[in-house]
Amino acid sequence: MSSLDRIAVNLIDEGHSEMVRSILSEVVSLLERWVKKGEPGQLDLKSLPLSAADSQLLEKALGRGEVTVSMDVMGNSQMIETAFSGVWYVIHRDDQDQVIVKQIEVVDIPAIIFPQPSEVLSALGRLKLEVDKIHNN
Amino acid sequence: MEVNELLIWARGPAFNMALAIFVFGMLLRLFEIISLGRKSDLSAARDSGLSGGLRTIFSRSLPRKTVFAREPLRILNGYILHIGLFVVIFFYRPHIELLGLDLAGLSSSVIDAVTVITILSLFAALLMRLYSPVLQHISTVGDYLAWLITLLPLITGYMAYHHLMLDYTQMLAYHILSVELLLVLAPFTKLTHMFSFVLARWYQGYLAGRRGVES
Amino acid sequence: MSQLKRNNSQISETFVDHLEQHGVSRRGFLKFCSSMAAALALPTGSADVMAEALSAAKRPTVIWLSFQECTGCTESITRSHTPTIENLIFDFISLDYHHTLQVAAGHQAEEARDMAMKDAYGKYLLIVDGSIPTKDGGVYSTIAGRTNLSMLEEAAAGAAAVISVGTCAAYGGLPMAKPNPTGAVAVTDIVKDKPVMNIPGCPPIGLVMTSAIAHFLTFARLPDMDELGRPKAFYGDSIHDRCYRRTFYDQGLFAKAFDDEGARKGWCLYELGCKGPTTHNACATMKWNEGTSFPIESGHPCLGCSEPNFWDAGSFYEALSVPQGRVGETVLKAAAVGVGVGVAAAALNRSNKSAAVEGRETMTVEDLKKES
Amino acid sequence: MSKPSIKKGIDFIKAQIDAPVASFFSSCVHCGLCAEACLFYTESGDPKYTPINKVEPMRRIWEQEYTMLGKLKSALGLTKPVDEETFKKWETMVYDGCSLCGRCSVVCPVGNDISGMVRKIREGFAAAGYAPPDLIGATQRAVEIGSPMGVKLPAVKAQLRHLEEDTGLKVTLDEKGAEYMVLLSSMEIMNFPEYLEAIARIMKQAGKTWTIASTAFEATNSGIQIGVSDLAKVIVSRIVDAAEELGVKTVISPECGHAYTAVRWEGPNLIGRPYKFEVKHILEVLDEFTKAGLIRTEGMEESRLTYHDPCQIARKGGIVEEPRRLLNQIASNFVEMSDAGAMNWCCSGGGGVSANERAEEIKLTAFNRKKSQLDALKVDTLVTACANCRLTLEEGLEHNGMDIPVVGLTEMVAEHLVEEESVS
Repeated sequence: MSSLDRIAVNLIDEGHSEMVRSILSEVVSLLERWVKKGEPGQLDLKSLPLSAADSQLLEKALGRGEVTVSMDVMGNSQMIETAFSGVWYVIHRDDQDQVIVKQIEVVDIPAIIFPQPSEVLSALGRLKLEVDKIHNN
Repeated sequence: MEVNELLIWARGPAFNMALAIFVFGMLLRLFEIISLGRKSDLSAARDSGLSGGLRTIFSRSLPRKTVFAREPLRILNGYILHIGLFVVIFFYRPHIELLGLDLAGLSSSVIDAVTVITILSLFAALLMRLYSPVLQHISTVGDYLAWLITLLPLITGYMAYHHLMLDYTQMLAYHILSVELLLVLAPFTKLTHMFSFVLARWYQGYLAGRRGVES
Repeated sequence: MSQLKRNNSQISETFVDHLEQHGVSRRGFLKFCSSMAAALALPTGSADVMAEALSAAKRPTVIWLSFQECTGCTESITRSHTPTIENLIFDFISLDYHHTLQVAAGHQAEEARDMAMKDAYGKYLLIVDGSIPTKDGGVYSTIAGRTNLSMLEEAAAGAAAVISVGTCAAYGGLPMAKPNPTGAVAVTDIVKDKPVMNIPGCPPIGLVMTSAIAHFLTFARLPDMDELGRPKAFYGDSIHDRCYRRTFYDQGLFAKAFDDEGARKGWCLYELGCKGPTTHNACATMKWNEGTSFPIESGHPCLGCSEPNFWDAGSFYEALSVPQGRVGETVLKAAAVGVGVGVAAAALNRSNKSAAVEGRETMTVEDLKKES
Repeated sequence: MSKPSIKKGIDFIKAQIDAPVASFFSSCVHCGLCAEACLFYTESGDPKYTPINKVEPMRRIWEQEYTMLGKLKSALGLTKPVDEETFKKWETMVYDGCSLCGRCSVVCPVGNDISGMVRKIREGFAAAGYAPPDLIGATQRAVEIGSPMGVKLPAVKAQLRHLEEDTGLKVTLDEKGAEYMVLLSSMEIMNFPEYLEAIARIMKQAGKTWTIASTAFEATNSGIQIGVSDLAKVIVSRIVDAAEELGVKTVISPECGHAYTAVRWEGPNLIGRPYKFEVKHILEVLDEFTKAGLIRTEGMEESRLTYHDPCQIARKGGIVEEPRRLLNQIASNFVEMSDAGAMNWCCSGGGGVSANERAEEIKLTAFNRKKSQLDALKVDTLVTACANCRLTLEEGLEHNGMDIPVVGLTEMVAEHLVEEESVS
């Protein structure tokens, strides 16, 4: 793309796998807490100095589950279930497609997915209006 | 003084001041020594004083078997201490930069380990000084002062690197200041031996060389 | 920043109303709260607390004063071309005075400031960028004939909290660099009786300010700060500790020139003068230019721009361990003095010794006996 | 001419301090290793015998007189003065507790010549009036009579007469133009006359001309031991004058350690000019004769024997290989002591200790080092090349009930000498 690409970047993965190990054991304890006490947990990945190799390693370790929720709200968001039920990757991007939040959430379903009662209520109103419109036509 | 100011002061004016005192002091000591003169030896030389002097400057770095057998720990500890200091001073990259040398340097983990070993060796030296009857008898306040000012840069350097107790910037400032304390006091404590040992070994080696005896 | 001059009636609007007006959904709002909570490193669940508090938050009055500065801080904070989620808060706040951004000018602008201060006395947030000249009565920087100093004193008196944006406001910055011709000082040198938060950096990261305002609106106080008045969440770690090149430092692998093998391999920039070890900021994790990179990632050593006195800390391109000042000259001078005093001491020693040698009487056998 | 005084003592020490001494004190790190080399410490366990501690008064004077820092410290009252108390306290460390063996000087990691400094500090102690009475007496006899043991010329003449009667070998006194001038030590004249006979036989065999000077037959130099250079000079001058008067080529220093140091190394410096003749130790001469084929030996000592290196001859004199070459020619069961050669342990009586009655106890304590060395070796005979060592060893062995004869190497060589009828 540009001359910058010619600069060789070596990804060093030894040494930092230590970091991945400690993240994983943190996830274990969060999941334990969720199972025993029902308290949801979060782990912010963005503030950790993870190298690209570390991220890959972590993703590999957690794997992919069955559910992926994609959301378009002021930029794209993705809630990806890992191979371990109750453990989610939550990635929020802004409208520039920059990652603003990248975290692991330990919960049945990330709260942001649920609609608000007030929104459901207003949806009901809007839907009725819509149906009326059709009927009237 | 705010820590960054302290660091700037330590890296700048304080360092220059300390270095100036070090250079001044060491030169003064050198002049004080040399000025006392030495009568030329009129006896017929059996061998060369020059080569004897030069040889002894190096040969004295090795211990005599007979004394080593009596005090192996003290002597080994001396080696560990001196080699340790040498390695951490001259083979740590930031120090190499400071000294403007062209050395490869060692990895931080190696320096880290050597630092710990050197600190332990200093404590071993302290214990020996405190508990050996001979060392008790001949030790002075100056010995403990020299011990302390040698220890401080090692401890502060180690703590700065590992972010122990204080913020890195602050600890780095203290580390540099502790080195400056060492520089300031070195010419006025037994630490002058860092240079004067060459003279001492030379003088004795010269004498021994002329007589054709081992030294 | 769309509306710089609002009338007072709009001040009662809540954040949720504001979002609705702008077509932002509840999920969008939660997403914003998550990002703020993550940025501030708040504990789990804080996003919900924030969402609740912000929903009901009233539009705050914000007064922005610019003193001896370069406008780089404003540039940094308003850098986005299109509104982003981070900018939600800027859109919401009532920025009643910012003389770079406001439409109003001259007396009209000053009146707006006076009015805002009066209306929200004790409640408004005061943001300052730039240092304050104090020499010669502060004449080196004035706005509408008033010195920065008096303007700050007046504005600070009615502020709920003050945020010093940029290294100049936080620590004096480049105007304070030796010999500091204008007698520039930091905000905290003037404002002593209000909570002041420093967001240093030249320029600072925009998100830090956004999150700080969000925090202020949520908890009615500024975030946790370190002893230099910086929010811990962003300035708690040094660049060095969070640097992806740290591993090279530990291995002793350093670039020694900007174009050498080490530089190409992305080795540590310590020896090229990187001040990362003594610099506290979030550059290494938050990055710059829409998250593209940060200086070290682009191959340039950290200058330490968010630290006090970085401007007087010697060469940007000399390693932290390299002493500053004319060391060679110092050594030469000290050596000259050492030689001078040494020669004097030597002369003294020689005369002292020759006195002892010459004054020495020849010993005879009789002299050996004490009772002679 | 003035009475001894503390001030005089300090001034004398001041005059002794030179650049080497200053460099030694500047370099000392108080590591204490010198103690481990000193038999007075190792055998007594008393840390006051740590060699560097023995010269502490000199260090104080150096610091206070010759360093800016010391002067500053003195002004602030931070230095310890050197006073009567100091001299009193250190006298026994400087004389009784040091044989000037020089082991400390060889082991010091920074290269300090500590025994050299003890030699120097004695100048001040003697001048201050703090020298052992026995050494004062010996020095007085050496200067006034010509020998520390009071041996006079008639005694030498008597020995020469005995020699002639016993062996028919005639020694001419004061023979001008002789190649060698032989020196003797008092002890050899009084206690070990075998030495003289051995020399006579060897010289005859080697075909060398030699003589004894009637004005300078005594090799020992009490001035060196007590530490009075002026008197040491008087004593050594006799030898120099006689040797140059007789025009000999070589002066042979006898089997005596400190005599060799006095004549060979200190002498020219005491008189302030190089000699016009050479000085050799008898072992060097014997080694030369053997190498040159001038003398030959026959037969082998079969008893198990070892060689005690006299400090002044080996460690401080550089004569280490010569005695071994000689011994290996005449002994089939020669074994080395531990630390033999340049690191050998002192007999405990050097440096004036054996002449100092007061030091008897510490000397016998220090002798334990030699005792344990010998115990480990189990030899039948002990060979050495210093009359003072020999006497000290004999006394020490007797004290410890050990029955090992001590023999001079020169005599032993003479015993095995192949004596061919001279052609003349």
